[in-house]
Amino acid sequence: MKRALVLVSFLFVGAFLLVAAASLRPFGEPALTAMDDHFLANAQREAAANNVVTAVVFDYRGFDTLGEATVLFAAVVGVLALFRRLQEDER
Amino acid sequence: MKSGMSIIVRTVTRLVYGLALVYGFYVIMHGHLTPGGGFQGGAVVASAFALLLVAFGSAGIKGLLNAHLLQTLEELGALAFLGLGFAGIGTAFFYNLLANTGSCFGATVALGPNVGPLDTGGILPLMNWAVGLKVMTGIAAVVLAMLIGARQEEAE
Amino acid sequence: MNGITSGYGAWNPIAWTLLFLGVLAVGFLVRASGRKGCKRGTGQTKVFLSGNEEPEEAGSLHVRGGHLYWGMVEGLSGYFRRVCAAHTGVLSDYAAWFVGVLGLVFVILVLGG
Amino acid sequence: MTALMTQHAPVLLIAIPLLGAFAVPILGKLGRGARDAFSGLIALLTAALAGVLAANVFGQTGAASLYVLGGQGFQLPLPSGMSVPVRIVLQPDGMSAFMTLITALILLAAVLFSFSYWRDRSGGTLYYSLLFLLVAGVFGMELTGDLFNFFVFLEVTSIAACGLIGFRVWRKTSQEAGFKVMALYTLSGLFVLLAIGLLYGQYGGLNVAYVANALSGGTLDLIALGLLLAGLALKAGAVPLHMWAPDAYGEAPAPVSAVLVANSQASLYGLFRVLFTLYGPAIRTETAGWLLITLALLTIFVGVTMALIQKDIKRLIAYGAVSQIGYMLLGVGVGLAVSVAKPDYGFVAMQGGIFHMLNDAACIGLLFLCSGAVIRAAGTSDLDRMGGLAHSMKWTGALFLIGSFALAGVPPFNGFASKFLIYEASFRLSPFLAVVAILSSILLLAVFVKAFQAAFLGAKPSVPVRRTSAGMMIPMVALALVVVVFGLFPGFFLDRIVTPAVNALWYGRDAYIGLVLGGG
Amino acid sequence: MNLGNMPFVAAALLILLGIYAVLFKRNLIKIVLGISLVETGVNLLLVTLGYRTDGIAPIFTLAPRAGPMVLPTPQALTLTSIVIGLATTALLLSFVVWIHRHYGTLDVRKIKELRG
Repeated sequence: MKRALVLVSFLFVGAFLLVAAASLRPFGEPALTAMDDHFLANAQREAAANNVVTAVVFDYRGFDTLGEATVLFAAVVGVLALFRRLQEDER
Repeated sequence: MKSGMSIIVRTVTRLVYGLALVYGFYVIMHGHLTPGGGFQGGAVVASAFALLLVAFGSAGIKGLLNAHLLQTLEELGALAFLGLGFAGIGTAFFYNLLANTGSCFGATVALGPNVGPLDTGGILPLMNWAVGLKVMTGIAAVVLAMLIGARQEEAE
Repeated sequence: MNGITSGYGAWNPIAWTLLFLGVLAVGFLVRASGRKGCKRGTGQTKVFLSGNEEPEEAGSLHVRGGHLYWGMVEGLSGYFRRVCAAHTGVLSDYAAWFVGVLGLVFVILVLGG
Repeated sequence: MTALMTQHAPVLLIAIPLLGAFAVPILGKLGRGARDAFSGLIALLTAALAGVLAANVFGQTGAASLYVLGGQGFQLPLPSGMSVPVRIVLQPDGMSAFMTLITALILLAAVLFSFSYWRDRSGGTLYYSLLFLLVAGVFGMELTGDLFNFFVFLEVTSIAACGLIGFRVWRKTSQEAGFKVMALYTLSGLFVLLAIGLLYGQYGGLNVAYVANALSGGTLDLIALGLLLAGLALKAGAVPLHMWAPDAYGEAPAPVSAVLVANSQASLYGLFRVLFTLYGPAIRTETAGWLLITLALLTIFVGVTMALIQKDIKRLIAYGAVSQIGYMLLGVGVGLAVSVAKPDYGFVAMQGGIFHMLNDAACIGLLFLCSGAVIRAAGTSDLDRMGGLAHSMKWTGALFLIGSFALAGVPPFNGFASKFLIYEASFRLSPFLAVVAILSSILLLAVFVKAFQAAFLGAKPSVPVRRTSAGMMIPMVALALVVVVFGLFPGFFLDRIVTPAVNALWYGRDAYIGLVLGGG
Repeated sequence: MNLGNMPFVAAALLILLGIYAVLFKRNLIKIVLGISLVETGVNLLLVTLGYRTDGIAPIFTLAPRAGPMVLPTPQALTLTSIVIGLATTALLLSFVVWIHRHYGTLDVRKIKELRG
C-alpha cells in the first residue's frame, strides 16, 4: 500500500520533470545568450586567457570557485574528522 | 585485502605513476590555455596517488604520504587561493590585478585563435596552481583516510 | 518607544511588568495580613495528600519526565500513534515524503498559480 | 582600515570566517591556547563586520547595497553598454543584514561555549574549522545576489553541518543521523540546482535581479519554483519534511545545534527571497501564500505534539525548534497571501514572522547551550534518568526557565512580542490560524515545563554532578540578556532593524532589481 | 513537445533513475549511487543547456576555425557541481563505513535507532 503510494507520487514527479525538460527551448538554440557572448567576446581582453571556461571559472565567477574549493575543503576536513585518532575515553 | 597487490600491478604502477604525475602537472600549468585547469589536473595527480595506494598498500607508502602532511598542504593551497582573492581587494575582491600589466603572466593575448602563449592569464595560472595543490592533496588525503579506516574495520 | 502596536491591539512590556509587580505586591500584602498564630508540628503544617498518609521517603520521590502528561498522551493516543508511525527512522520513507510533497507542490502551483 | 571594512564588509563577512576555517588547523599545531585565541578573534571580527554591514544598510533604511566581485570597481554591476550582469554580485539589503546579525550572534555564543565544552575532546581544530565553514556558508547564502552562488553556499553549509553532526563518531546514532541528514540535504540541494538550471536555460542569466526582471511566470517557471520551494522547505525543516531535524539537532554537539538553527533560518531566508524578490508578482501570490500557511500550521502543531512525547532532552528542544520555524512561516505566509492588496495587517504579520526569527534564534540557542550543560552534568540525555540538577546548578536552571518561557511566548520575554504580532495579524486573515498558533504556544509551555521538571526538580542526585564552568555560563548569560532586553524593548528593535528588513521584502523588489539593472 | 530537445529529456530520465534508486533500494551504497546519479543527471542538463548548434569548444588556443562557440557558463557551473558531488559522495561513503562498523549491516530498513 505504502509502496504503491510512493510509486504513484514518484511517477507523478517524473511526469512533471519530463514535461519541464520537453518544454524547454529547443536543444542547440539558446534563446538569450548576452552573458555568454560577452564572455566569449571579452575573455581574451579582460582576463587575458585563451580558455574562456577557465576565464569564467576563475575570473568572472571566481567566487563560485572559492565556494567550490571550500566545499572540497569541508569534505576533506569532515572525512579526516570521521577517521581521526580517538582518545581512550571516546572509544 | 593484504597490503599491496601482485608484482604485475606493482610494475605497471611504477611505469604509469610518473607519466600520470607529469600529465597532471601539465594540465594544471596550461589550465588557462587548453582544456583543463586546477581541478582536473589535481584530480589526475590524486589518481596517481590513489594508484600508489592500491598497488603498494597503505603500509608500502608509509612516510611518503601521511595524512597530516597532506592536510597541511591542502590548507596552504586553500589559503593561497583565498589570498589571491584578497590580492585584488584594492579594486574588488577577486579582481584580476595581474592581467595585461606586462608583469608576471601579464602579457596581452591576440584576439581570436592563436597559439596560446603561456605568459598570459594574469592571476589565473596562480589560482590554477593553488587550486591544483589543494585538490591533489585533498583527494589524496581523503583516499588515504578512507583506506586506513577500512583497514581498522577489517582489524576489528 | 518600547511598546509595539499591531494596528489592532498594543503591547507595552514595561507597563505590563509594572502591573505584574503591583499585583505581586498586593498578593504579598494579603498574605502578610493573614493570621500569624500557626502551630508548627501539628496538623496545620502537615502535607495534605487528599487524606492519605505522607510517605516516608517523600524527599526522595521524583516523578520522572516520561510520566508527565500521561493522561493527555493517552487521550490523544490515536493521533500520536499515527504521527509516530510517520516517523519511521528509515531514510527511504523520508525521501518518499520529500518526493510526495514535491508532487503536491507542483500540482498546487501549476494548477493554482 | 575602517574604510576597507565599511566598503568591503559584505565580502569580508564571508572571507574572514573562511580564513579562520583554513588557518585554524595550521594554528592548532601550536597548541590549544593559540587555537582558541584565534577562533575567538575570528568570531569577534565576524561579529564586528556584521555590525558594520548592519550599520551601513540600516543607516539608509534597509535599501540594498551592491558589491560586484572581480569587477573594475565593486559598484559597477553591468559592463559598458550591456543589460546583463556578468559577474557575481553580493546584494545585501535589510533582510540580509538582519539575518547576518542573527548568525553573528549565534556564532559568538557557540564559539565561546565551545572553548570549555570541547576542552577534553579530540579533533578540536577540525571542529572549529567545520564550525567556521558552516558559518561562512550561512553568510554566503544570506548575502549573495546570484542564484548559482546561493546553491554553492547551500552545499557548503550542508557538508560542514553533516561533518559536525557525525563528529562524535563513537556514538552509533550520530553516524546514522549524519548519513540521513547528508542524503536529504544533498537531494534538496540538487533539486535547487535543477531549478536554477531550468531558469538559466530559459533566461540565460544567473543574477537574481536579472532573472526576476525577466520572469514571465510560465509553466516552466512554476515547476522551477516548486523545486526551489520543496528543496528549501526541506532544509528549513518544515513538516512533513522535518524528519531530519530532530536527528540533526539531537545528535550534533550542543553549540553546533544552535548554529544549525541559524542554518535552517538561512534556508528560510532563501525561501522568502525566492518568493518575494525572485518571483513576487510574477505568480499568484495567494496560492503560494496559502501553501506556506498550510505548511506552517502543520509544522507548528506536529512539532509541538511530537516534542510533548520525547524522552531525550535534545530531541525535545529540537522539536520545539521545528515548531518555531512554523511561526515564521505563518507570519510570512500571511504576508505573502495578501501581498498584492498590501493591507496593513499583512505588513504586521511579516514583522512578526521576521522578528520571531531573531527571537527564536536567541531562545533556541540559549536552550541548546543549557541542554549541553545539563547533559554534561547528568551524564545522560535521557529525561527519565536525570533529575535534581537544580540543587547544584541553580543558575543554569534559571537560564533554562527564561529560555523556555521566552520560546513559549510568555510575557514579558521576547517570544511574546513577536508572537503577539503574528497572532493579531493572522487572526485578521482567518481566526483559525490564530487559534492553532495560540494553542500550540500553550502546549509548548507544557513541553518545557516537563523538561524543566524532569531535569532540574526532584531529589538531589546521588552521584556528584559536573558544575557548569564559567566559560560555558558566559554565552548563556549573554543570550539570556538578549532575550530579556528584546522582550522589554521590542518597539525599539522593531523600528530599528525589523521594519527595514520587512520593507526590503515587502516593498523592495523594484529597488532590488533597479539597483542591478539601472532605472527602477 | 518537440523532438528537438531529447537531450534534456534524457537528463530528466537520468535524474528519475537516481530518485528511483534512492526510494526503492535497500543497500546504503546503492542509495549513495542513486544520489550521485541524480547529480549526474543535473550536470548533464546543465551541459546540454550550453550547446549551440555546430559550435566548437570555447577555447581560442589553436582553435580550428573562428566559428560559433558553445556557451562557456554552463561548463563552468558543471565543473563546480561535479566537484561538489565528489565532496558529498566522499562524506556519504565515510558515513557508510562508520554505520557498517556500528550496525554491522547496510540495510537501510535496519538502521532506525532514531525514530519518533
